[in-house]
Amino acid sequence: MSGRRKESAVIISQEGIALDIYSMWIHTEKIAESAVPGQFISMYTKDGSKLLPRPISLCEIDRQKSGIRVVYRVTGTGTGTEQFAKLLSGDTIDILGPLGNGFPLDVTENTGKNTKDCRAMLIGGGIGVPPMLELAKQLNTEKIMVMGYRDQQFLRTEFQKQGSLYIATEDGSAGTKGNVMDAIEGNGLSADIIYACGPAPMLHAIKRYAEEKSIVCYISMEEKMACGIGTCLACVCQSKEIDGHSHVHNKRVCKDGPVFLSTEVEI
Amino acid sequence: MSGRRKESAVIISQEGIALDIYSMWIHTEKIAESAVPGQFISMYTKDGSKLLPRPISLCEIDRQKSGIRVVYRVTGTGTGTEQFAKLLSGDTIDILGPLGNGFPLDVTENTGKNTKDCRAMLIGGGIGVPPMLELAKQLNTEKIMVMGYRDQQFLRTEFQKQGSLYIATEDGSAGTKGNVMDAIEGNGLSADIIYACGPAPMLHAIKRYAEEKSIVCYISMEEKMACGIGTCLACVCQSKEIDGHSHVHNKRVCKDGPVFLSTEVEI
Amino acid sequence: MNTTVNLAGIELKNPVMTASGTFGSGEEYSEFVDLNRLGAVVTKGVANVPWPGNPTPRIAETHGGMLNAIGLQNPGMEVFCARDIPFLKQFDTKIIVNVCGKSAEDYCEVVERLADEPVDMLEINISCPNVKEGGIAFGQNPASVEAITREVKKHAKQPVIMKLSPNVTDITAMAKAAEAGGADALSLINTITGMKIDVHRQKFALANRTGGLSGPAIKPIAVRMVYQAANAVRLPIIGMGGIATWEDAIEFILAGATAVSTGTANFYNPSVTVEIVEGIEKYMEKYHIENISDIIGMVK
Amino acid sequence: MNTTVNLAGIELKNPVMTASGTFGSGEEYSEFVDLNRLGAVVTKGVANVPWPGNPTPRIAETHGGMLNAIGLQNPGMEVFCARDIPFLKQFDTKIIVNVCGKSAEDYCEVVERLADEPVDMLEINISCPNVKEGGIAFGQNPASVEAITREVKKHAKQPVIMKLSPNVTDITAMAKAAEAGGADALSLINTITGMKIDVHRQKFALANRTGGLSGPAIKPIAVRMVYQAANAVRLPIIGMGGIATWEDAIEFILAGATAVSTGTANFYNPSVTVEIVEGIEKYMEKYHIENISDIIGMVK
Ligand SMILES: Cc1cc2nc3c(=O)[nH]c(=O)nc-3n(C[C@H](O)[C@H](O)[C@H](O)COP(=O)(O)OP(=O)(O)OC[C@H]3O[C@@H](n4cnc5c(N)ncnc54)[C@H](O)[C@@H]3O)c2cc1C
Ligand SMILES: Cc1cc2nc3c(=O)[nH]c(=O)nc-3n(C[C@H](O)[C@H](O)[C@H](O)COP(=O)(O)OP(=O)(O)OC[C@H]3O[C@@H](n4cnc5c(N)ncnc54)[C@H](O)[C@@H]3O)c2cc1C
Ligand SMILES: Cc1cc2nc3c(=O)[nH]c(=O)nc-3n(C[C@H](O)[C@H](O)[C@H](O)COP(=O)(O)O)c2cc1C
Ligand SMILES: Cc1cc2nc3c(=O)[nH]c(=O)nc-3n(C[C@H](O)[C@H](O)[C@H](O)COP(=O)(O)O)c2cc1C
Ligand code: FES
Ligand code: FES
Repeated sequence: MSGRRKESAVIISQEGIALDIYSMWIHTEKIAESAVPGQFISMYTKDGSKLLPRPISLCEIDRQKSGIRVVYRVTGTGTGTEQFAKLLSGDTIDILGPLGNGFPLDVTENTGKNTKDCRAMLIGGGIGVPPMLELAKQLNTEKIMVMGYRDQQFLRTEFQKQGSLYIATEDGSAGTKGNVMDAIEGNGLSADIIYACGPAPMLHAIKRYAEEKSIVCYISMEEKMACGIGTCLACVCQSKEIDGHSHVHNKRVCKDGPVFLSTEVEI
Repeated sequence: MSGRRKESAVIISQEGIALDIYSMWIHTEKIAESAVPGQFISMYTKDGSKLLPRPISLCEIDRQKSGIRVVYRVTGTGTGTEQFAKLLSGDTIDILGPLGNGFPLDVTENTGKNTKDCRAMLIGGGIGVPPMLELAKQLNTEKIMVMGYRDQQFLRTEFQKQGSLYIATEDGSAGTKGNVMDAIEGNGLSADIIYACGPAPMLHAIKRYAEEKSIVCYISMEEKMACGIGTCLACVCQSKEIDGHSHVHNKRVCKDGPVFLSTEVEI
Repeated sequence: MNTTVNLAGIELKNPVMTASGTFGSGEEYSEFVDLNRLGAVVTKGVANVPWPGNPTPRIAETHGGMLNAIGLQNPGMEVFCARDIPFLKQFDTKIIVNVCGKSAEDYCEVVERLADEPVDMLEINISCPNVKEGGIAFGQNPASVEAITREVKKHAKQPVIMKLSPNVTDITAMAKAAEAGGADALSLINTITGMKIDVHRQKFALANRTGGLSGPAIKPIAVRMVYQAANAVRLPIIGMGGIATWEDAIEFILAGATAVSTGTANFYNPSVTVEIVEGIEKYMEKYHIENISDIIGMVK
Repeated sequence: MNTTVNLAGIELKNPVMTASGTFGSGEEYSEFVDLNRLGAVVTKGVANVPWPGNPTPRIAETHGGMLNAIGLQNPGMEVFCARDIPFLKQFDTKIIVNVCGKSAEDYCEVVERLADEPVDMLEINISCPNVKEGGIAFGQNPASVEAITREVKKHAKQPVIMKLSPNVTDITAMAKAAEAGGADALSLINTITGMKIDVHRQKFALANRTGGLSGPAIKPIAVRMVYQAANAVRLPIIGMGGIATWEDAIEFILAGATAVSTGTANFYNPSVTVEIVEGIEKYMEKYHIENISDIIGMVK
């Protein structure tokens, strides 16, 4: 018993950063201390009608200030995320974390290349954009960042500070018109390792692209969750290898993931 | 269709006035405009696990400021009233009202006596004390007020402004040691009309006392409620006469009451 | 945009109705909602004679729902016909009378009394968990569901809706039995038998010990049963159980309900019925649905 | 103050256990709670061979509860015996293994395999609504409940708990059938079959269409069934269904449960089990209860 607990954490600040997109800083020593990019937290409402967690990725981790940042989308009216959006600084929020494995930061181990020779491509799509920010901050190598949005962009200035940023928008309002794959092809981008988070069709395309080009590729997956810690077996994805838990082909997104080698999972 | 609605009203102020007893002023033009003493409102939590109303009597009605005051007890941990107690001024609360019939203010009609010759006794026990305050303020006659508490008193100074106040406390910390009946007997009090609100055993004793002495007596009853407006038939009490709604002997506390002539109901 | 639905030959202007026992005969809620906006008003259960109901406490709050053991208090059919029907006739909505009884004869007596009244449909409650005789006893066994349906149908002039109990192993068996007995439509679900104990007083929360569970808590069970019944019989189904939003109403319609009723939600949102009517219209607009009846049972 | 209870001859240090499938084999939650504090750990269902479970989405949130259709994914008895039993043996708590199967033979194979393992009790899941064969099919008919119980008892060395389905008309008939078949104890309730439809995508929320409803929403139904079963048979009962606080646990004990299990609540409050243990102790102190077993079934 390590004493991990669901904690009632204080909200440092919250603001809307785009239509239906909110950014919240939460004070939590425990999580800020140990978390790595790509991990997530379970966020809970105080409404007894909504008992399950909302898994939300860490967008930034501030060890100094014992803070974590989450950026999330309000998915509709009457949702849990809508309730989160109403919270103000000083309010508390119940959270559990850090959860999951996170992105591997050691590019050499993954590509065989020196840090200075290695080029990493970070791809985010929609609400998969936020976790790429802390990854970009911690990744100690050349970075190409490709972020795809429907229309409104967010976190753009933060990314620009971290390296070369390419934008794709579905409506063509900025960057390449189309999706992240269009931006990659349109700009002739290439890399030695890929990190990606976004909707399933995007991950599917990236997985194919990476495998065709034999690029090591890590993707962060999504599934509905109940426990968030690997017990309930709600959040499985189909894995190539027999999984360590149930000895079938079902890896748990919450515990064995959310980050998987693209070759490891089906999508 | 008169257009009555459950409304989301703004809390003007809230304070604890005794251990677990809270006083809340709520801004509501509609209710403040039309309410009479002895009526109540249904208060709702925002927690989807607690859907039913908490019926709470009006303690004061301020037409000028469009405000109503409720004084309520937090009955335990995890309760709806506990959630109300956490609300702050500026927060909203869902309410429905005014509900019920209220106390009849016309003493002449009830006793045959002129206002100046008539003495009314207002009896409150525990959390039945608050509704007596607005009644005292609006009752245009001589008033004797007998308020019973377990230990802690509340609203005492407010009552003192309205006439002669007698206190009973169960622990003897103030006034007569015992209950309101002990205070009435101990102080040799008498009256032409009685108004009472409090726990069932107290109402039972007062009903007997009033009937023995042939004093007109109005009591405010309690029962669990769902609709609060007379539809669901949850909140019935046994009435002497056949009731107008179902033609049995069940009057609805929420609509036919909460105030009944003591001779009208069994308790 | 066409929101009308056909319920066993009766055309409702929209599929939104009230659940029996939660809306009286409409009078109290007419202060909050325009009854003309509703597809139908379903009345509180009516017996041949006045019923006093159960002792109090009759209700208890539960997580996301409530228990009730009202015990079908009602003034009997004569007061009902003299007072409640004329009240409802003032409005442009259909009148569905919920009928309760302790024996087949009781039900038939009420059904006959209503034969020449301006009532559009009859809903036969064979599923009330809160009365000793009659009620649920009729609704938990296919043979008795079929028998009581057949008996009632003999005496009924209006289309007959059988209201089924969810307290059964297989709802499709009951639905088929009602169909075999000649029912014109089905209502489901009635409440699910439940219990609450007050741990501090160490007593039952309800005087009746058990009560019927209703409200959003039971919605997934109700949707499942409506889906199962809709795929087992050809009768139109009135779906209910925890409906509190227009999304809930659409969920039941997609599962196979021709109409929907709101019960417990009225208690905490008195204007819920009309909000649902409006929500359904917006949904149809958003998803370009011409006729609401096109999406009945669409999810298969 | 004595919190021990006797469950078919097995003494638990307190009545608080975990509900199968919500606590794995304890490893993940051992980070949050000290397993030594629990009366027993009930494991996820174990089959004779690995089961892959159902496609995703496997769960959906509902008002005050959740639907699941995990489909009994498990590594099979060999991995379980090699890995999970040794893990649990590190702790001073009882080990109850939940057993699932597609046929009587499957169940018996697992039960035999466990015969010489350091397992304290067996819980036979004849009530899972989420698998096509076996599961609930065994649990909805008294004759088959009795038959499977008798068959399992022939092969079992440890006391056998039959886990009953709430998806039945009369829970007492199933309880009596299990008793007649020789069961040593009963667990109830398993989940209630439910369904959710996503109205925007116009699709079932679960890949499996239906799932099992659990969580606080179902508690009143569970309390009622525990009460009914406790008053119908002499077997000790493990009560579950929506337990999330110590008050809930006491409610089940007052209704007749000898022990209680927490399922869904673990997911949103990982330390709930130990909080309940502590709450029960405070309750006993407050109301001067010497032995927790004195209040089992006290509300009648
Ligand atoms: C590992 C992981 C990281 C994520 N990171 C982010 C993030 O950084 N920012 C962000 O906006 N979103 C993120 N998501 C998606 C986010 O979890 C859902 O959008 C959110 O749970 C929806 O909740 P709601 O209250 O808005 O919707 P509701 O409709 O009220 O949700 C109902 C239930 O479904 C679950 N659910 C609904 N959609 C999803 C989904 N896409 N994935 C998992 N569960 C879902 C909810 O958690 C809840 O239990 C992440 C998902 C996962 C699995
Ligand atoms: C007409 C009327 C006027 C009242 N006026 C006041 C008042 O001015 N101040 C005050 O403190 N209390 C008053 N009460 C009692 C008050 O309604 C209950 O104390 C309160 O509802 C308890 O809610 P809870 O959230 O604390 O408890 P919970 O245990 O969470 O309540 C669960 C459910 O039981 C109901 N309930 C519990 N106790 C009672 C009760 N005694 N009467 C009716 N319903 C109950 C609740 O409304 C809720 O639906 C009044 C009751 C009635 C009927
Ligand atoms: C207080 C109350 C009274 C009820 N009375 C009746 C009744 O008289 N006849 C009947 O058939 N159903 C009755 N019901 C059941 C409802 O009509 C409905 O089937 C059930 O409550 C499920 O819907 P809901 O969850 O929307 O409330 C009653 C329900 C409640 C809550
Ligand atoms: C995700 C999940 C998985 C479950 N798996 C099993 C299982 O493998 N075997 C079993 O007998 N019951 C299983 N159950 C049922 C629970 O053990 C329990 O009976 C039910 O959930 C009611 O309790 P609760 O409301 O506290 O969750 C499962 C329940 C859930 C929610
Ligand atoms: S959410 Fe429970 S195993 Fe992943
Ligand atoms: S609370 Fe519904 S009739 Fe009084």
